[in-house]
Amino acid sequence: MITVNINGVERQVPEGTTILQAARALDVSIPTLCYHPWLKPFGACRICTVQVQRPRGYELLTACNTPCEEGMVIRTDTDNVRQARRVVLELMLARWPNVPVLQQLAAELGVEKPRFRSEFCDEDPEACILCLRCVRICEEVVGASAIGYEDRGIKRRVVTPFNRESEACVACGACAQVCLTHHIKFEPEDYRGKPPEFLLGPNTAIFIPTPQAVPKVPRIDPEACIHFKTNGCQKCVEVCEAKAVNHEMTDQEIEIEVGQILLATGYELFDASVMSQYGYGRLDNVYSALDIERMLNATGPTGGRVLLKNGQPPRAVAIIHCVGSRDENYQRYCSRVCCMYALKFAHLIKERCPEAEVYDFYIDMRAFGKGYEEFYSRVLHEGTNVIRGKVAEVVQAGWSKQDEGTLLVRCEDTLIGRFREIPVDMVILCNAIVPQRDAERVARLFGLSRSPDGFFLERHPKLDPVATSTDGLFVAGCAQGPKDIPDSVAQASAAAARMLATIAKGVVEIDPVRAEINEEFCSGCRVCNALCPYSAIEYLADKNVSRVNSALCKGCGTCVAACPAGAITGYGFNDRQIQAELEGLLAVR
Amino acid sequence: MPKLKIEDLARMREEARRATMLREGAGRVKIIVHLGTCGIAAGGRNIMAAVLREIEERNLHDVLVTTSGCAGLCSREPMMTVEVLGQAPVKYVDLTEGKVKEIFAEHVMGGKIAERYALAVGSERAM
Amino acid sequence: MKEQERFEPRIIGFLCNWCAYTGADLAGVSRMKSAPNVRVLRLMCSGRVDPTFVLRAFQLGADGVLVAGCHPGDCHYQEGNYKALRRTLLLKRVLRQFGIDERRLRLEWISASEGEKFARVANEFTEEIRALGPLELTAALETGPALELEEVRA
Amino acid sequence: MSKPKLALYWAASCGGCEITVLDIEEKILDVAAFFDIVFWPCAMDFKYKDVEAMEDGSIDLCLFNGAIRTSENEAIARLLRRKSKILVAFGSCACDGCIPGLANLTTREEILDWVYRGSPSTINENGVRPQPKVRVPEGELEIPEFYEEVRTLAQVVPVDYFMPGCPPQPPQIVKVMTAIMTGAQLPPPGSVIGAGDKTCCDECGRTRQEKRVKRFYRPWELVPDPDQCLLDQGIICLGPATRSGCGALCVKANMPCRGCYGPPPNVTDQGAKMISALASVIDSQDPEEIQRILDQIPDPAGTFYRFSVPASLLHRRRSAPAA
Amino acid sequence: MPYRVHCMVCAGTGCVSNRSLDVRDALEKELRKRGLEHEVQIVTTGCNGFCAVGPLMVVQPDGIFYQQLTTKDVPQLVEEHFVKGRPVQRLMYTPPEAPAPIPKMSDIPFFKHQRLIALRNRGLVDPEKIEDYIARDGYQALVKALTQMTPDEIIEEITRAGLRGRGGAGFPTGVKWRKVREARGEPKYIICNGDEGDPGAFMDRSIFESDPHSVIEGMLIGARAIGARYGVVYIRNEYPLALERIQIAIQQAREYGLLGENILDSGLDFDISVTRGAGAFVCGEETALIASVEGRLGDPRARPPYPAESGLWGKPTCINNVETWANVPPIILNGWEWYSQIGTERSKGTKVFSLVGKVRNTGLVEVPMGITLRQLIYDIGGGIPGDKKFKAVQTGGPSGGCIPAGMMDQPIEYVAPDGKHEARDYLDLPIDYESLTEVGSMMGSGGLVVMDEDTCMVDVARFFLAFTQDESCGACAPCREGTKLMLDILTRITQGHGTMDDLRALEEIGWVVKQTSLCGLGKTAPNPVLTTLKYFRDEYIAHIEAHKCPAHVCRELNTYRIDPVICVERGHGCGVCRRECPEKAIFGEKNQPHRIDTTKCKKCGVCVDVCHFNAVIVE
Repeated sequence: MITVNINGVERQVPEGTTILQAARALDVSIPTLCYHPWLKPFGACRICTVQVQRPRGYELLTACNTPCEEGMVIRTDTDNVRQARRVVLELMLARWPNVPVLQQLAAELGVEKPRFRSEFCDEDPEACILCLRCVRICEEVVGASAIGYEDRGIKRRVVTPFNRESEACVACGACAQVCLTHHIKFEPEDYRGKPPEFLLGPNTAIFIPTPQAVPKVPRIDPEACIHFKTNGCQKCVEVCEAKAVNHEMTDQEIEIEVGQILLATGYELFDASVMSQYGYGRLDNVYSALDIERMLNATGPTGGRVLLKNGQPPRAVAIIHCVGSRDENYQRYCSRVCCMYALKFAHLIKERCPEAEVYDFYIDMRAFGKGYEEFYSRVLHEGTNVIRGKVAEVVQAGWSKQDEGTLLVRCEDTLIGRFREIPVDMVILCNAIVPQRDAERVARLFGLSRSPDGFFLERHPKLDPVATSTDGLFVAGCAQGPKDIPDSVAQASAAAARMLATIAKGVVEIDPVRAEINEEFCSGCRVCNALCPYSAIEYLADKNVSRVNSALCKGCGTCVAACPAGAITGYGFNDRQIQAELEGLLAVR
Repeated sequence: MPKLKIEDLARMREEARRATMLREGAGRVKIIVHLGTCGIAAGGRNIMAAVLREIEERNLHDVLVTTSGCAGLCSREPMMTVEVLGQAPVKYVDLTEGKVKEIFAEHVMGGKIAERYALAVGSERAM
Repeated sequence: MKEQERFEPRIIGFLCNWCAYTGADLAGVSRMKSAPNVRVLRLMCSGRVDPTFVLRAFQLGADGVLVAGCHPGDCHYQEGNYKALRRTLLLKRVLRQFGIDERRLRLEWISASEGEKFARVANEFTEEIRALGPLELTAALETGPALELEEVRA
Repeated sequence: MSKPKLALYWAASCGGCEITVLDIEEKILDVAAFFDIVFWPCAMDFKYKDVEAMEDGSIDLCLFNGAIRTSENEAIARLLRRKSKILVAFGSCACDGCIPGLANLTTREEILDWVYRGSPSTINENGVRPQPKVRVPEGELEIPEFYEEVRTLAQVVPVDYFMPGCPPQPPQIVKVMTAIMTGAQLPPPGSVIGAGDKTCCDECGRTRQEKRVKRFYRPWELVPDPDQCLLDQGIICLGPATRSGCGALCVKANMPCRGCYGPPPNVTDQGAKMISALASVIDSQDPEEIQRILDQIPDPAGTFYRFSVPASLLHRRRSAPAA
Repeated sequence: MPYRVHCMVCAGTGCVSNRSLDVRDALEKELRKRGLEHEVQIVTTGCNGFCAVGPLMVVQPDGIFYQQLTTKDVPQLVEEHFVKGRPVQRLMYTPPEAPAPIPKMSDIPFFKHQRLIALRNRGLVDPEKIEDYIARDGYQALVKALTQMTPDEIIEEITRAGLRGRGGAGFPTGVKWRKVREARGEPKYIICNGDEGDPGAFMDRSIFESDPHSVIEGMLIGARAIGARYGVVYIRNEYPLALERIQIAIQQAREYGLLGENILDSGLDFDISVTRGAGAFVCGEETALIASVEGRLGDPRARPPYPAESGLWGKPTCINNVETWANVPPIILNGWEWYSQIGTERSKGTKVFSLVGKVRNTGLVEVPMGITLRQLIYDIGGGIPGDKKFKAVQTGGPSGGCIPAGMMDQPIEYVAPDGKHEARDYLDLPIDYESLTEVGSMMGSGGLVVMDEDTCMVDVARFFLAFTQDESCGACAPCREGTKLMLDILTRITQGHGTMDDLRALEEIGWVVKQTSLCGLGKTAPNPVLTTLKYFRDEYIAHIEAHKCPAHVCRELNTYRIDPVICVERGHGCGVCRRECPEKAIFGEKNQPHRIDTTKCKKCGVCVDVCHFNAVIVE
């Protein structure tokens, strides 16, 4: 500890404390501009000048970055100090007269009218006063070092390299946050890399996904969080009282032993951008069904309002059915659910934008469920125009006479037998439901085969739709094929019932046809190990024999035939039985 | 160049000094060969060459050799003046390369003036 | 060659329970006409067919052996039929070295719905074996059977 | 009390089994002491008529090695059967037919043609061939008849015990002889003695992985890893389908097992079982690729039935092989 | 054949630019022509200092000094001097007032009053040959330091000798070495600061050019004393010849094993790398220099921590000026007593000055401390050309100050012993303004610009402030904004729009910039303005109130008039000025007195230049 004297008050401070910290501990006020608690002191503005007594006179030093020395005598209220701060401030005001933070400081220090006016005077109230806090936070805390200086002396400016958008910038907004004069602004208009169909706006690095998220707790997005990029920041850790933020947590793989498995892995939406004629991902205001679900959602980015990209409500909306479904070159099957949610969209858009015109392009309206047909006729009465015809393409209106920004939906109206071209502001595509991208890997994992359309194969399409050929493995919902919510719920409860039935019974019956290895004759040659598709044969290294796990063995007998030592007997079809059958069959001429 | 030891440095210093000592004007004996027009005509150049050869053979480094214009006695050219530091300069006349060898041995090295060839002693001071 | 002395080949058919056997059953149920020469032996999978059975069949007097399993990829046990394919291909090469015409052993993929195919294969195979004539493996050892202990002792 | 009588005979075989009896080194002295060797033509000059002179069943133990190729073999086999209480098929030739048995893959005609005409080193313009009976000035000569096929001992006379191996290993012989000499309880007639119930893999110390073979190698094509199972490395080893007993001698010398100890207990046809096992572990589902892999086995019958053609289900080749 | 004559041809930048190398080539050709190439050796040396009369040559051993040589003089020179042995009078130096030329170099006043320590080998060694340096006791000081002295003894020697930094601050070198030696952290670095950003200063450059090895030997001794492992020579990229010479010297030192591992088997491992300055004046400041060497932006940073504790790469670093390092070997070789006899009680040894401006013998001089300006300007400098009246001298470049003629007899030495400028209270600012220079202390980095009556002090102040303002790094507000505002004020004054408040403003801003700036540049930038305000306040007032520039330098304040008498009598109204005047502001006929219309006159001064008869009068 070292002792210092500030304005006559003796004070013990630990080694290395700066004069500013010591003063603040004694609540002696020292004005600062470029100082910021998060940042290393730099000494750019010199406003925090104080007077330190020297053996032969005094010296004016900046309080923010001068460490206290033993027996240092510091004065913060002498004429020199006031004069120095006033003139420094006048120098800055000469250059940036209208910056509020300077004007406010001027009032404090008693500078009425700035006497000078610099040739480089900048009247902008939000001018950059070169306090360099932004450059320092970007380097010291964020670690991205995306901004720096250009030129020197009076011409020095804070810029990104070559004044172009810097790749290093992780759009964390730290610079905007510490900027004294709000010279740096942070408009979240250019989001970074969020899939369009889920979020229409950027999210901060740590956020609650949606108000109805379960569990409703904030989550860190590793792509946006700058800690993962630069090992810096961690401000959230500091401010969280519950100390609940931990950047080291990663996904954990938990192994649970179960008796039965229900595969309800759901579906994926067909990527409509492949059908370039509809312009998804290329033209503005062409959305997929899920984008619209988000938009219509009250907690969505637009708060439920149907808006175009430019923020205006649409005047005319086109809903196109069977995008990728019932189509030779994409999915041949019907996705079953699109017709009904298309009608739902039509109804909701009519409700939210009464004056908007809604066009619904369908091939066959499939309103098959309970109360569906009634809903369809209600939507018709609400004035939705339904056009029976597969849409050929969606083009930007700008190329033809109508004004810029509207889209033209071209299709063949089969009911009136004429080609039609309808101008709309927004197009909604009802994408097909396709199997999950990893369905192949999951199927192989569970030894499950897949039907030609890629969904999981049920044991029997009519008689046993929720079970699979493997006992104890069940499938429900869209993973087994496109279906809407009522059907999915029905299947789920069926599968659950089936599983509960087995659990209730407590015992699993397996039919007698099994293979078994006689360990007396088996020499552990392991020929059989690789053969079993159900990996029911395991090798016991210590006893140098293989053993069949009777629960998994289906009794196909492949290993029985293959065992070179004849050590495996296949109950029900063992060698002696078959030999006897052969003798029987061939006894008669 | 091998890494230097301290002894090497001292040895190099000696060698180098020999070459550059001349620059500081330090020297024990000063020889002036008179190369006025008449001197040159009388073969002063050979005398100069002879003197320089002598210095080279004896590897001397404290003998200053310089030239001067006509010493005025054209008839007795080629002439040279030998002045040992602190002694009166001696002018030698009607020189030949042989005489130069002798003068060098007796006067420059031996310190004794070779009267038989000398014309005058102390006529002008050069050092 | 008159009707009754005509050579009636004896063919053993190893059929897999899930596809070939069901197919054969379907052929029967659908009243399809197929040669009776194929004497069917049901196994859980074509993978269960052990080359020993085939040789045993020939040794016991069979003139031809048919192995029928599910189409590749359809096997109820995933890969059983592939094993049958590999064993048959290797066994054919050994039969050739033993002087037995490899066409006497035939491997076919018949799915549960291909009753018609089973019938066709059965007829075709019977005619083919008939052309090849009897195998007569069972003829006694060239130099007579082994003596019984008692005969020796007597 | 007279010493039990021991007879050894050497039919169609290489004689290795005769020598292996001596390989039990000093133990032969105990045998000689225990037994009265009454018939051992390979060792000393015994005559057939000596045996004929003996009473039936007077020989207590007869070790008969070699397959039955000629009429002489058959005659002596029947004779010794009649004269011996215990007849042992000693060695692979007697048990399964062994290397001489490979002749069953050709016909008698082809053999004689090749030997007396076809082989490049033979000059026999007028195609002279040996005949069972021939008249010569001194009188009529008779040589044994060369049968159409090779048969194992058990296919000619009933056999009490089988000792497989080519040749049977000295430690096994010692075990058997000691059992007999000490009057231990012998297993039921017809069973295999001098060998284990497991397969060669049981005695082989190499580590074995799950078998997935992409191609087969001939032993000379690569230097196999001494610690890895040879079949894993793509070399055809009949160990899995061969009875244990020899201590996996060949595999310990880094060469694949060829199946000389005959089929393991539950296997009737050693070759068929190996075909089934080997075909199953080929790692391919495409017929063309499978054919390409199988082409890497130049002589399947010879490889899988090297020691057991006569004992196999097909026993011998019937007619000329299909074109 | 041993050489009997050595021609020491000066190859400093000054002479080289005057084509001294062409003279050397001509000399070589001529000697070969005359068959004298084995008798006469030509040696190219570093700068001798007397740049005003370059290209120059000294013929040894006679010591004859030839100057302003041209290739045309060479044949005559060879013929006369080398063949006939008769020095050529015409080519010798004849001081302005002296009757006859002075043949011997040592008799020339420019050289006579000098005392060479840092420049001891200039003109006597070929800088590109290490053997020449070794011949003149080169590296003997290193041998003594390595074998007979411990590091502490070396530091003690330097401290007792009273050697102080020659960079301008004058910090006692011994104290600095002690601090770096005791600081924790390995490896330690020593840096030779050859940035020399002051305009008109070229002391360091000529030390590099004439005797680079003395710097290397100095750094080696410093490394031994401090325990430094690496050395960095930071040299301006604008000194190509000096850069080349120091690199050759370092390479030769490495080849001779004087740099690298286990030097002279003493266990000392030390090597020197060269870093080139990118031309920023601020990089002369030690922390900015370190940033530049580390490849970062050359901005200074707050101190503490001082480089002695955490300098290059965060390790203890000792930064000294080129001249400081060059002084170390002689001190070690001859001992501290010898050194402390030279100079004054507070400033020991000698100082190299670059004498420029309105003085006859411009060049580089090394004089003992305590010499007075009068001796410097008149005895050595040869007085003011055109016998103009001496007005003032500017020392220390943009960080130094202007010393009026009145203080000509004060001895030149360092400022107050603790090396810190004495800070004066703001209150007594206008009256007693001794804050800058205490009486008798006028030392700066070594640039000495002599100014005569024709120099306008306001313009000089503006020139230096413009320099520092442009070179300011712009990181801290006072220096960035203050220097700009002061420059604007000064520019206004030189254009005649200044007010008396401006003077007050200059002093106030100047004081704040000096007190609160982050680094040395800012702290010293106002000095030229503040000293001119102090000693030449009247000139400022003349500019403001009388709108007149006494020295007629500030053009806007001049009024141009043609003297009718001279114009007609001597010039016969020739009308040259009328034709040349770009603004067509001059009227008159042949043989008639011409007149300038002051409304149109843009005061460009062309008429003054073109009039052969000096008829145009500037008030």
